Amino acid sequence: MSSASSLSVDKRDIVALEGVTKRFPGVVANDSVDLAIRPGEVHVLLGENGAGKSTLIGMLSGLQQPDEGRILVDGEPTAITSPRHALALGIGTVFQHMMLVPTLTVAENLLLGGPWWQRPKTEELEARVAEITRTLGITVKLHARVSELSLGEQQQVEILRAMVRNSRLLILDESTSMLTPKGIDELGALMRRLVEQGLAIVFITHKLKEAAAFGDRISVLKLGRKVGEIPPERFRALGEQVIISEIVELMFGKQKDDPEAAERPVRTIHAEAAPLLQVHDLGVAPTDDAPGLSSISFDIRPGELLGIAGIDGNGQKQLAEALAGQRATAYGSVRLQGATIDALSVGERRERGLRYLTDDRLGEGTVGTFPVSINFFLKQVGAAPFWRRGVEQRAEIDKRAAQLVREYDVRTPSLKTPVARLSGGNIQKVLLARELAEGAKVVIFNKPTYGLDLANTLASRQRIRDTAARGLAVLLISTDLEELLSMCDRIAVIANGLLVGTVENADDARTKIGRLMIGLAA
Amino acid sequence: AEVTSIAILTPEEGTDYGWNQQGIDAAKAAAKAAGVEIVMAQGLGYGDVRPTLRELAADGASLLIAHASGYNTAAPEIAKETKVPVAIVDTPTGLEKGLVADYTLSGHQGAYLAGRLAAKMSRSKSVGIVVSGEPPSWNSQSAAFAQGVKAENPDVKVTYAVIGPAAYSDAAGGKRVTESVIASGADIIFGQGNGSSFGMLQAVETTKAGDGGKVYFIDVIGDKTPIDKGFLLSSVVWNIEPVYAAMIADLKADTFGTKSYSIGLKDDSVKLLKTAAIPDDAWAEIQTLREDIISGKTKIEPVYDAAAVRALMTSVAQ
Amino acid sequence: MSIDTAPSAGATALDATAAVVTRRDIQHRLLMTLGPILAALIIAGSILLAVGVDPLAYYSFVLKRGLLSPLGIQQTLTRMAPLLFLAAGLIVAFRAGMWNLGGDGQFLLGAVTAAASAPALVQVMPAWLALICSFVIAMLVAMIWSLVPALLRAYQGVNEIITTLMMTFLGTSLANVLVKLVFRDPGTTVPQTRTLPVEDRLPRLFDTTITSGLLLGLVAIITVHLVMTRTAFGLKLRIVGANPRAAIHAGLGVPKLTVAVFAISAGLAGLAGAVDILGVQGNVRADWNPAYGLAVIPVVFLARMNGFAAIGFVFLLSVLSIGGESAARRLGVPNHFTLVLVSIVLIVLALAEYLDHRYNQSRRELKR
Amino acid sequence: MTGLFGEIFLSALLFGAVTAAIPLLLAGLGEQMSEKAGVLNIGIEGMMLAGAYLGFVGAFYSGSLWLGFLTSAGGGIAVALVMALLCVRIGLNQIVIGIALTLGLEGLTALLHHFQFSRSYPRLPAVDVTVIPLLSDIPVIGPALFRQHLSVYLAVALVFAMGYVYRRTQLGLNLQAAGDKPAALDVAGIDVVRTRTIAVLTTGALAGLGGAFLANVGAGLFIPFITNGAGFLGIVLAMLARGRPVWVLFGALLFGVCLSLTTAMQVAGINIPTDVIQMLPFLAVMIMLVLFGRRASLPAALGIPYERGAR
Ligand SMILES: Nc1ncnc2c1ncn2[C@@H]1O[C@H](COP(=O)(O)OP(=O)(O)OP(=O)(O)O)[C@@H](O)[C@H]1O
Ligand SMILES: Nc1ncnc2c1ncn2[C@@H]1O[C@H](COP(=O)(O)OP(=O)(O)OP(=O)(O)O)[C@@H](O)[C@H]1O
Ligand SMILES: [Mg+2]
Ligand SMILES: [Mg+2]
Repeated sequence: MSSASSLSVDKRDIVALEGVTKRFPGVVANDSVDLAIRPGEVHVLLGENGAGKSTLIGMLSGLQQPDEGRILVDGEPTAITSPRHALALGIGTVFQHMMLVPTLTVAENLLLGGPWWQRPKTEELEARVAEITRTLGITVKLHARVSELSLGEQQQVEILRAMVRNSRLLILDESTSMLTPKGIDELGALMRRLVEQGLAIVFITHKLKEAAAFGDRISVLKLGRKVGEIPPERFRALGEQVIISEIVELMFGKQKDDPEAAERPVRTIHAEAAPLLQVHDLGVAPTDDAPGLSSISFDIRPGELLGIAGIDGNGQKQLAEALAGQRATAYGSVRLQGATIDALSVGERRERGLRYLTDDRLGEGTVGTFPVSINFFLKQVGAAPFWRRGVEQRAEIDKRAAQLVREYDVRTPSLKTPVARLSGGNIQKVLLARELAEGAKVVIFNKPTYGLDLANTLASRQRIRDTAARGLAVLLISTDLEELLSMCDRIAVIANGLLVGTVENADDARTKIGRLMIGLAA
Repeated sequence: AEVTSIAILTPEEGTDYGWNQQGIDAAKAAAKAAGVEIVMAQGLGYGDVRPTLRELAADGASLLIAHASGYNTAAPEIAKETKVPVAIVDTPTGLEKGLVADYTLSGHQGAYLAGRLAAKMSRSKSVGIVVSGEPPSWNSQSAAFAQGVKAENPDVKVTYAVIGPAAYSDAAGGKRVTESVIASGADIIFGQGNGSSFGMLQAVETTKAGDGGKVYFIDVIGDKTPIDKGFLLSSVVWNIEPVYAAMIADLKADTFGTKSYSIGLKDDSVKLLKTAAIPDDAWAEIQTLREDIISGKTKIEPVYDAAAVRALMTSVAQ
Repeated sequence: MSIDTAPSAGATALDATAAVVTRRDIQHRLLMTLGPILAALIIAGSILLAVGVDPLAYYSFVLKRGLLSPLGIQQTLTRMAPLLFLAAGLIVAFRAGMWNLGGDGQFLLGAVTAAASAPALVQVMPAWLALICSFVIAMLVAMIWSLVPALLRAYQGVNEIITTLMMTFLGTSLANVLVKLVFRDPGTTVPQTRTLPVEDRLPRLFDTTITSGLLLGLVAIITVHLVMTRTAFGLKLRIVGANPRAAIHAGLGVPKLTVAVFAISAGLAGLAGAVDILGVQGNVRADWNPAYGLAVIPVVFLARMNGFAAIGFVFLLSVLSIGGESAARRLGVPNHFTLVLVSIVLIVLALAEYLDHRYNQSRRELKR
Repeated sequence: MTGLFGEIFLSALLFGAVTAAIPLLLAGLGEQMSEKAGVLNIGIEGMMLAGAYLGFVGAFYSGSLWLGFLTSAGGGIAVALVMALLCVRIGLNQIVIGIALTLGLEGLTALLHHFQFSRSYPRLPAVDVTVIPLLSDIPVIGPALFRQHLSVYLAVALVFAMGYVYRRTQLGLNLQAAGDKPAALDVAGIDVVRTRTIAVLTTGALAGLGGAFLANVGAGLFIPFITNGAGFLGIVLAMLARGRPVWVLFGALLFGVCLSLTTAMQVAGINIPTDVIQMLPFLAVMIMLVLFGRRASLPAALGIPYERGAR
């Protein structure tokens, strides 16, 4: 199944990797990887968290240098020494983490990189952008400050940037993780048009359906090694279900056909039980860079899973932060087990059992330079048995941390490794472990599986279901409709800071939600 | 007691044509005359000199001259601790037999004469005093200068300006403030201020008086003749050598610490510098005034307090 | 700015197998400290040669006078007392990510209040009690002085580098005004505060001239180190320092912690002023400003905000400043050369520490 | 107006305010450039001292102020080069190196002065002024503002030039990106280290020029420690100015005017201790901060060394 390009240089390859190895302290991120990237192909790269996908991209875009092996560009062995060099070679990358300057406008971000003495050529850019957006069918606000854009919009800007740069090879590292189903479909169509124009695309995702729907060729990484490849000929010959089950086998060994299509267990929620969380007429004032919330009301009963669907940037984060106490509210009230918690601080709400799993794991979820072990206990600093009379008990901390690392399968070189060095998915596991710790009554999950590989996504979803099954109230915010449909009892749709409707998760839920999201009545 | 070596401690290097240099030069001369060794510790700053004092004492100095008012708390303490005699400034009440002597140097008599001279020579009938700080010894000279001016001619205006606190090295400030004072009409500047006095000198050299003529500078403590470009009118020069010589003699005679030493016009330890810019008749009148002071006919009381000096200036300015 | 709190090489090993490693670690530490100093001395030595001074003679005086003679070492240890307090205060602030650059103003105000209160208090109470009261007053005044930048930072988000720098300019002037106009000793012509008699100052250690302030300084900095590295409170401050948003997310009371950090940091700076006055100086003169803060800041960074390492660097700084003055005097070099020497030592140490850190990091992680 | 506050005196005060403001302006503009690009340059005082000393040496031996400015810029750049190498290229702590450089240059320039000038204290001749026709005839303001050395006009022109660079050129974008999100600049194909190095070297040049102005125009001579904390004031000005060069100009003038006010009050015979008056500009700024202080808009990556691909 492995490609032949490792032996002979194929002239059709824009870029080829031969035996590329990259080591970091404590890990081999890429272990003699061979890869061929051709024009006219969407090459999907799959692999669990920490498999080494982003590292591979880093080497292609000049951020990292391989320790062993070589990279061929147009058949010539080339050391890609810097991002500038990569751009000159026609390699444009949309990175996993946002790479725009938040204080500059979209136009200024697109202009970055020109000769330093020049005036920015704004008119030229506008013309060019108009041309590209027309053929691609997207719109961008050129003169908006990047910090005012939603993450989805920012991702579009980054794709546009790669296009403005005349890239021959476009790399998209988990670019769909922030998009709605509609956005994902649009991106897929866009990729198709681009490869038809002769581009090569490398597309990284954790969603196997996307891989099957958009890809031409699939490579799978595992623990830094390439464990398999499905070339286009085979790809075209197979149906979606077959491809998915083949990938699953490559990644995880033998399993059932579509692991994501898990059946939602029917659960009984006692309608008469008093709600655990009651939100009444909650409002938040808008700020420079975020929309506000108006008149949000909902209840969640013990054991109930309420989902919030909506396009990213419509107030989901504001809602989560207002509930957690991180954001000031303008009016309205929040009750936990019947008692109002409006006047309580973040810490006090947590003590009463309100947990919030943030979607910004590096920005606020963790302290990047601190060891993994300490990051498990960031919200419990001072609590027994990890601290006694204010004094740190390192043995207790390490013991419990080691237990959590095993239980949640956190891949880390050691407990002492600074948490920022872990892959995104593994950081996410640290957060999950932290929020599901004892004492929780109501848990708010904000995009809990964002960036997780399939196995971890499934495991996390199961954990969330178990959480609800233990009698907790769960609020699940996600842009992934499948996720919501597979887990929630009810799903509310948020748009422009307003809850536009709530639907029971029955057979017709998908259409109802779709209508709500595009502004129609359910 | 036997005197084998003396040591002098100064806050800055002894190359400032002023306080530090006069101290160093005088100590050298006095030591040479008495045939004793001299140790110079210069540029010690205004911080803690106890380490240096202790070390010099341990190295066998027979006398430690702490040549800065900032050293007069530390030095007597080290004297008691090490039993090595010290000389301090500006502390007449601190005498202790065999251990601590004081020399309070005030050039107020000379500054008074300088004031008389300035009033005589000012064409614009306006003179300025520029200082970089307000330590007691400068205050007494500022005050006496103003009194001299007023005694000579009550109509002459005296303008007083302080560059700013701790601005000893602010040469640009010295120049800027001096230029302003000149612009307010002064054509003679009485300047005091270590490093910043070079800025004052520069201002005098590069700024014309209101009538388009030269502005003159009157310096204090040292003699800047070697670096003068023809703008130095005079200087209240201090000669500290007799003081140090007397200290050495008192040490030998075991009478050290029984009296305060001072400088004055009488033995020329304070004198007005004669330059070519001073006309002979004016100089002759100044010499007569000098005699009057020595004889006690004219009395000038030193004013050490900054607020009092400023109050005095306010009254003379009107 | 981020403070790298990654575990450093100095972790204590307890089991027997690790003892060997520890000895090698100590050797390595020694090498990594002495090596750079040697390099710095060679660079500084060439400057000396250029101005016609024998570097070897210079350095032997520095060593002899700053370290090896009984008198010299006593002076060096005495000089350390205020520096240790300042370093302790900076460790708290820097670990919590607050750039308190106003140490000098806080130091001076602490010094002035201690100098004003102690001589008055000894009149009415036992000396030891008067000293304690003066320490407390100095600490409180410095804390209050830090409230403006603290509150601005905590509740308005105003950057504390600006405000603390401004407050230090203001504090220096205010200290002068206090000395000249409020607490002035009427008995002297020199503007200074009343002098605390030598016998009422902090006792000296044994039969030496070393002030017991040294012990207080050591206690302060070690306490700070342990609090910052071993307690929940210290960890909270470090979280605020390393990622303020994470601190908010974790439910820490960031504004209150911010004010606490400033208060502790400034309080320690005030105590530094007090320990210098009550232990050594006895009074404050107008325009007195030893500007210790400026020299201590780089030292704290070099020590990576580790209290024990800071003690070592403060010791080195004291040796250089005490020995450097003596050597300069003996060889006729202006005392300014000491500044040049300190500067070169700081730069070379920073360079070496960086290389060592990188080397250590890769080596340790590869071992796992 | 006659008497104490005659026209000549008032215009001398204003002239003095401008002269005192220019070094602060240059230092502030320089610091602003570094900070924009994400480098906190605490060594600016040292760069000013190097510029003051070398600027004086250049002007004194060549007899040309302009040559002095040239050598001063060279001196500032030389010190900045050390900073760029240590703090930008290999990422050493900016505060340690900045303070070390300041201490070292205080010592070094004092040492050089001692061996070279401490007997002769050479001084430069009066600087010649460029008179701007018409404007210079306005009473009081004319002689103060429009009879200045050419370098004063150039320094003010620089304010607007810098504003242009920041807002209208690619370099301006690059600098802001280097300070706000260096990784984004890097992947856009611009070398972050090089951008920051350019910023730091420019800071060195400007600080050097500021030092030279202080020594050659402000004082007409060099003495040890002549900068007296001007570099630290420059840091404060740059931070208060929030990235806008014009605000640095306003801030510098505020300080200059306050200094002249001190003199004015004394000449008027108002008996206030100078220490109290000296506190005024700082008090004014602190009160402004208390009243209007809002979230500081300092660059997000200020003080953090950039390392490509680091996690
Ligand atoms: N700069 C770095 N320093 C140290 N370790 C690193 C660095 N970059 C990556 N790693 C490690 O290399 C491994 C591969 O990481 P990489 O980010 O490539 O994974 P990934 O496949 O992109 O995972 P994810 O799906 O979670 O994004 C991980 O173990 C990660 O911790
Ligand atoms: N194995 C561990 N388990 C739990 N926490 C740890 C562990 N290692 C480090 N930490 C945490 O990280 C912090 C930094 O560790 P580090 O060893 O650098 O401490 P330090 O401040 O340098 O103190 P010391 O040098 O005395 O050990 C510790 O204070 C602790 O909170
Ligand atoms: Mg990745
Ligand atoms: Mg450690």
